Amino acid sequence: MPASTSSSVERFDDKARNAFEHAGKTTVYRGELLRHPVYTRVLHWAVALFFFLALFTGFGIYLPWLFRWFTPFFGGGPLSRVMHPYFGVGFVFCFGLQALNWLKPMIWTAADSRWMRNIKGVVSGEEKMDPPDTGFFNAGQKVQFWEIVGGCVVYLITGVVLWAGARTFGRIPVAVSYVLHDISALIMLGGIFIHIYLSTIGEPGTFQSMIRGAVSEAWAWTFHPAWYKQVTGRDPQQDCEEARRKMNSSTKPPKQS
Amino acid sequence: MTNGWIDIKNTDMMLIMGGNPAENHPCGFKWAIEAKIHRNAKTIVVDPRLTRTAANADMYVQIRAGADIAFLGGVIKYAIENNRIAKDYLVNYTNAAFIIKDGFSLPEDGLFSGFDAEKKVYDKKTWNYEEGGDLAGKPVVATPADKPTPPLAPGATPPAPALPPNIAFDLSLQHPRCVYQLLKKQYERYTPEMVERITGIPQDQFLKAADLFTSVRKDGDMKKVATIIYAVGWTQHSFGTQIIRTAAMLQLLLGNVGRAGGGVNALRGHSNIQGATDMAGIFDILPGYLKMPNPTDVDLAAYLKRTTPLVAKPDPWESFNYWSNTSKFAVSLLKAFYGPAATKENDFAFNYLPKIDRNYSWVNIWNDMYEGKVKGLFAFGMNGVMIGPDSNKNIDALKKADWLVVCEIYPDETSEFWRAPGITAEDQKKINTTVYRLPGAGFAEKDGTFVNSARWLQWKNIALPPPGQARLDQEILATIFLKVRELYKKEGGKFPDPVLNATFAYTNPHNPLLAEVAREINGKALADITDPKTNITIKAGQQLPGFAWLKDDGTTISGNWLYCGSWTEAGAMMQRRGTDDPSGLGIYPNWGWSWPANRRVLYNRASCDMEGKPWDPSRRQVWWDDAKQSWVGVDVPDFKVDSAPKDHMGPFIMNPDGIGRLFVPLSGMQDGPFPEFYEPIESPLANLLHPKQSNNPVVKKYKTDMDKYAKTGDTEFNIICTTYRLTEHYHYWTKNNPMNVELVPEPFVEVPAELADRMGIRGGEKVKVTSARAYYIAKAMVTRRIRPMKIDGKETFQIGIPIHWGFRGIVEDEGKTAKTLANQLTPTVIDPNAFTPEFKGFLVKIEKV
Amino acid sequence: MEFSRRTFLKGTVLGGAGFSALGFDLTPVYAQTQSLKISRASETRSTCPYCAVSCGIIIYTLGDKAKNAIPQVVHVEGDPDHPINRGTLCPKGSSLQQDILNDRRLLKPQVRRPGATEWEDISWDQAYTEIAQRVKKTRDDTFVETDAQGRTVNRCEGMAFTGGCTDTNEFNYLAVKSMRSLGVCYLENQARV
Amino acid sequence: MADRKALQAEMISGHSGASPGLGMQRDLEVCKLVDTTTCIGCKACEVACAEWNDMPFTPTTFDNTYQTMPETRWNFWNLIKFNEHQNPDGTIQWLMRKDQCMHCADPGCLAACPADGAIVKYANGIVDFNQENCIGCEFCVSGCPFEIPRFNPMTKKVYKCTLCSDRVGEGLEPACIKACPTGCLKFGSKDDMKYIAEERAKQLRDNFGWQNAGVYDPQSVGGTHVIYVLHDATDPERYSLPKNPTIPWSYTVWKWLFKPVLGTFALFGFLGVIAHYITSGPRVAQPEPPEKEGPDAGINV
Repeated sequence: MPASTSSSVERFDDKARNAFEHAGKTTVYRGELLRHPVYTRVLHWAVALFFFLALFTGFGIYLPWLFRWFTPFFGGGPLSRVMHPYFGVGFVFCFGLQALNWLKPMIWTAADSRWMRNIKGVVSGEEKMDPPDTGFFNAGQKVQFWEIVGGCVVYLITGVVLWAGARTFGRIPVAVSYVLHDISALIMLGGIFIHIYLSTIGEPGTFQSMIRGAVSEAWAWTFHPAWYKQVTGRDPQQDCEEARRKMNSSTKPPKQS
Repeated sequence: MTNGWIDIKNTDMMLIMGGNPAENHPCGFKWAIEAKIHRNAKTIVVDPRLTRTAANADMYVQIRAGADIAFLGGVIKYAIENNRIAKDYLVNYTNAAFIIKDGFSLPEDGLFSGFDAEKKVYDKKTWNYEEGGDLAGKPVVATPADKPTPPLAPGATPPAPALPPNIAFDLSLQHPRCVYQLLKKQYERYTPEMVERITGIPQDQFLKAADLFTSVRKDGDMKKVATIIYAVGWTQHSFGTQIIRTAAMLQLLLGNVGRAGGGVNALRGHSNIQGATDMAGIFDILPGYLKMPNPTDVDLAAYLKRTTPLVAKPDPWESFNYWSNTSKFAVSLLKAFYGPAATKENDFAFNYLPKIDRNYSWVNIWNDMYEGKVKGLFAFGMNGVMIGPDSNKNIDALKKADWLVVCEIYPDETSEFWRAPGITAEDQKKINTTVYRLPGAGFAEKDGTFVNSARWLQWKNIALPPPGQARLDQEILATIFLKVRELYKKEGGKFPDPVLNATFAYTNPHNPLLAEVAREINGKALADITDPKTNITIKAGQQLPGFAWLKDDGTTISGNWLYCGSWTEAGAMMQRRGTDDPSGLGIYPNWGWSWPANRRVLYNRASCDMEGKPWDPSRRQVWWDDAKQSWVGVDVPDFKVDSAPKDHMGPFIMNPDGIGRLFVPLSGMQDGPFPEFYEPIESPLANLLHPKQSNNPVVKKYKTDMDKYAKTGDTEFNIICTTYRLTEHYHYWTKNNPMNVELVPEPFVEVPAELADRMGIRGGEKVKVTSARAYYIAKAMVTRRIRPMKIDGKETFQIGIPIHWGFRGIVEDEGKTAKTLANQLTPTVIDPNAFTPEFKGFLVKIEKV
Repeated sequence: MEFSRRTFLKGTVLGGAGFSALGFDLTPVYAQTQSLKISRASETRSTCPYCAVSCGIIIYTLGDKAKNAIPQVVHVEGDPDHPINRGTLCPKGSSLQQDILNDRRLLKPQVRRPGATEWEDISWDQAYTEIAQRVKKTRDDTFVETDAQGRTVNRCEGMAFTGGCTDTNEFNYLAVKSMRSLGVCYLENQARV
Repeated sequence: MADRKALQAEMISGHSGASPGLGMQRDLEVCKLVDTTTCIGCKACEVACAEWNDMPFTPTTFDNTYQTMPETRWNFWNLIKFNEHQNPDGTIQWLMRKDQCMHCADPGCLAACPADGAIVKYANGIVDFNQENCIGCEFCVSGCPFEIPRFNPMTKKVYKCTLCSDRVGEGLEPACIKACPTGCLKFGSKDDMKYIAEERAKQLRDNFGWQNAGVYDPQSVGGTHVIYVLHDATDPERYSLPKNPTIPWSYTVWKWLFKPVLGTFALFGFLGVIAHYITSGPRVAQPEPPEKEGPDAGINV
């Protein structure tokens, strides 16, 4: 993108990406594609860390009788309660950076709508490959992303109300915030199960994208064909067929390391 | 208090004025609440401020500070005009029917008869009863002037005029010179219009209050009872005693004295100032209210002759005249003081006592110290700098003293006067006073007796020892005295006899057990004494059961005749803890011990009618039992028990005339036999009754360069200021106590909202209050609880200052206050009867800091 | 209105034991009512030193008043037997514990010498001796045996005594006896003001 | 402590079942009666409370009022509120009301509290905080219609009046009740206090001209175990009391219904993905290796 049209956000992200790229590195072997640079990965895991800290301290507040056993890890109930908003702020802040980082690829497209209409095939596994117009992120990922964005807004507003308390904002705002905060947390909790599943055992090969930052070309043309096409300039379908041919011609699966 | 704390629950009507019991006596005030709840009793509060007592009242009336006599005089007038008086009571139990000497005149120009303008004293010889019998219906004739007195030997003082033994009277109360008619005339001038102009109370409010209070005696019905409750809001005026007298007269008019739920009730403000008064911790008396000898008392006989009143009464009546026993009380006291050194031959060491003929009272200590006459001062738990009046004068007086011994439990302003705010280190080097500050013991570390406002003696126990090197106060005092005695033994000196002979025959004289002292105060027999009537004998060495046993021949000792009966052979009466109250009147005869003779309501004979039957049978205290030919009852009769009603003995047995005095004859009062309204020394206007005699004529101003007073109607100092205590604090003591400091942390000035608006003062802003003497800085409490008043049609403001902050205390030491003292503002001027300073109702100006 | 709370409270029997599952344990709930802080304290009956209502108070001190223990005050409460206050106390009386146990208390004799700007410590003996000497000197210097008219007056006018409001009767009696014997006329008390 | 069992837990926050031992004692609720018409604002109750509970001293500042501080603190549970009320005729009515925990029959704090065992309502009506179990979330603060629970930033827990459960458990009256000089505070069974309060209100109406005198025992929170006699019960706001104290529905409905239900839904997310893995299996990168060809079949990492 020409510099003249780049936004300050993009400039900031670029600077951050460069800085992180200097600090860390991403090795991409042959047959692999760079999926997530260092900056993205660091943000992701920061978000994840804060998310789980906030989640576990939040459990101790949500249902102490069930989750009281979490609180000793944080120095007891009151300390959990004290730290929870700080974790929450950390989560929102880091996710905020990630959101800026991902703002563009997360923009909803007509392809995403088609993907959503076809979701049954994807979930059931009937469709072995995602539709060819599936880009860097598929629609499911985008839904989750925007859910978290929305959740963060809810967290932030209700969290501040709860943090300052009824003495500042009055009883009713706290009573409402309390419910909204919980609902938001529950939705996110549900989403996180799917996220973890799909990024680990649900779609093998995904996890390393957030560890090493690279994915196999096969993974890429399978799940994000449009992105594959964009970064390699090759047709994912053709490459897949090519690979299948190669595989069938040999008894061994294609080398991908 | 003529009655007691619990007795307030028996009342039907309360007039609370010159006091703020809800704040200053909360636990006593519960009995006022009990009366409200259980008797539907009504409360009228008359006060310059809407206090927490007023907040609970059925009627609150805002009065100008110091205008109390005008209000009460107006109520007297209202009661008389509306027949809200107790006729039988008045005729038989007061001197309403007594005839006053011709020549006595009422103060229509502000002066009673006999005023000596030069000396500012009254010659009181016309303030006396007429001699003669029943003058009812007889033509009024002028009695001849006083018989010529025989010429006196040069230098001899003329004999004081005495009450006539046979007082003239008119039971129809028609004689123009009978007390009742004079009283009526005296208060004729106190019309509702005049009351409004002087006090600032609108007429309709005044009439409503007067009507409500006197409603207990509607149509002369005697069943209901009203009480009057006051405190130092009345005492601390240059006419304080006369305010209280006005209240007493009102109560006599309404027949409320001596009755359960009635009386005139002084709420004393400290745990043992009643005891200190009984025990003569004040200059003008000896223990048990015996008079202090004066130089004319050349020997004991002369003293006794002067101080023992003779019976004076209408012929057909009787008078007990209990003070006729003065000699027994005085001799027993001298024997207690000086033991074997007090013998019949040496007049029981009468000359050991100093003879006084002038005023040595509180403000004179400071005035005379300021003038260099008083060189040394002992202050045992007494913070004179804070108490004032005119604290700056007291500080400057101490600078001139040689030595000061302070026994205290906290660092106080008096012991640190030499580093009061404004005194620099350079100044301090010029102050040559040596100050000893001795750590004394707190109340919980000492035993001994307190006497409460209801005259109950109660013993307290030791809970723990004093901290650090602190010592018991009695040990400190006794050791100093015995050290002085040693010096006199060793070195001799001026008149050492009393110092050498004062008895300190305690097991450990340097640290006397207070129980031993208490036994000495009660008194014991030194020889076997027998009561001829009952044939009961008290053996030598035994404790006396009561003051009736005291003798004037040196065979008994008693440190205070009033307390005789408090520690008998049966044990320490003041330690009793009997919780039974069979009558339900709150008498508790077996709890502690009440002087005199364990009586709980004084003058209780007056609770009965002429036949000896209680005015209200549902609240009977004592009554005449015809079968036993004796007064009996649930309380100890304050009367000669075998005096049958037909004998017509007066119920007020301590007066030689036996009656309640509407008119105080002779030297009873210095400033008039009837109370007259005078303006405070500092007043925004001249007296509307007699502008030429605005102030109390016998009050003298002090004359040192420190003594400055605002002019009457001063244009600069035109705001009336009054001082008071808060319920959260106790004088200058709890400023050392974190919890009380938390409740009310800082000094403040209560300012009417209208005045604050005018001055641009907002709540919480610092203001400077200035009197003719000094200034005081504190935050403003802007309130609508003090309203502007119309005094003689002119808008007048009052402000109030709580007295609790000084320059040593928790917040003071943290530098959170201006370290000014409320009593730096107050004037040095005293009531001529009780010598109490005029802390209330002086003039100030107020400005924003 | 009187009802026996104690009886009803005593009548309570706790049925069922606390159970513990998933961190759910009732034990702390029952343990929370703290033990009564005066349950092992000694009681001393006294009288409030503030106003003249003379409320009966109970001073609770730790320990059983055994010889070797110095008692500490833990609580002060109204004496319910006292007919006037019946156990009640005002805000000053309620804070008496802090008056007894107060770190602002004076703990040692001190003297401020002429011209000094600070206190200095002094022993009790020294203080007594110096005070006695000053008393004697002042008395001898200012004593008036007879007045202008030759009448015996035996007054010591150079010295004054002021007594406080919480001085007991017995102390006041000793003060009157000793001061009047010294000839003191300026003998005053809080009772005056 | 021998008598501690006397304080029978009736409801326990975070726990919906019946409390052990409930129903085994004679039903006798305690109650504190505050008669504002005989309160003299002396603050003895404030001091007695602080002294008994060994509250540390905290500095205050003058605020143009006799009121000790603007509102109760974590270490000051009992506060007299002073109100200068101007009557229509211009006169001032100086009102004093003791403010403290009302010990509601239906306590909003307990409803809001998520922590098990942190707030206990005893069968005798006392609502007590057990700081041992408190997590300091301050939901009780918003649950309370009387603005009572106060957070202590040092211990990170919330405190309030206990109605002296330690004293009551030993058969003593609460410290404030004992101290009250005028007897405007009374303590006894709820029935007795209600009776005394109604009688007093009647007396005020009949004999002292307070036409609207009445008793404040708000039924919107099931009644309280602190009740007031007011000169004018139609206008409790004059005494800074809420006219109609309520507990937000969200606490009751959310806490006891939706919280567990929705929590279960979240759990379904977990179960769902497991079920998906078991039933549908993972989606793998294409091309997949031929099926059943060698030991590494299906593994494509």
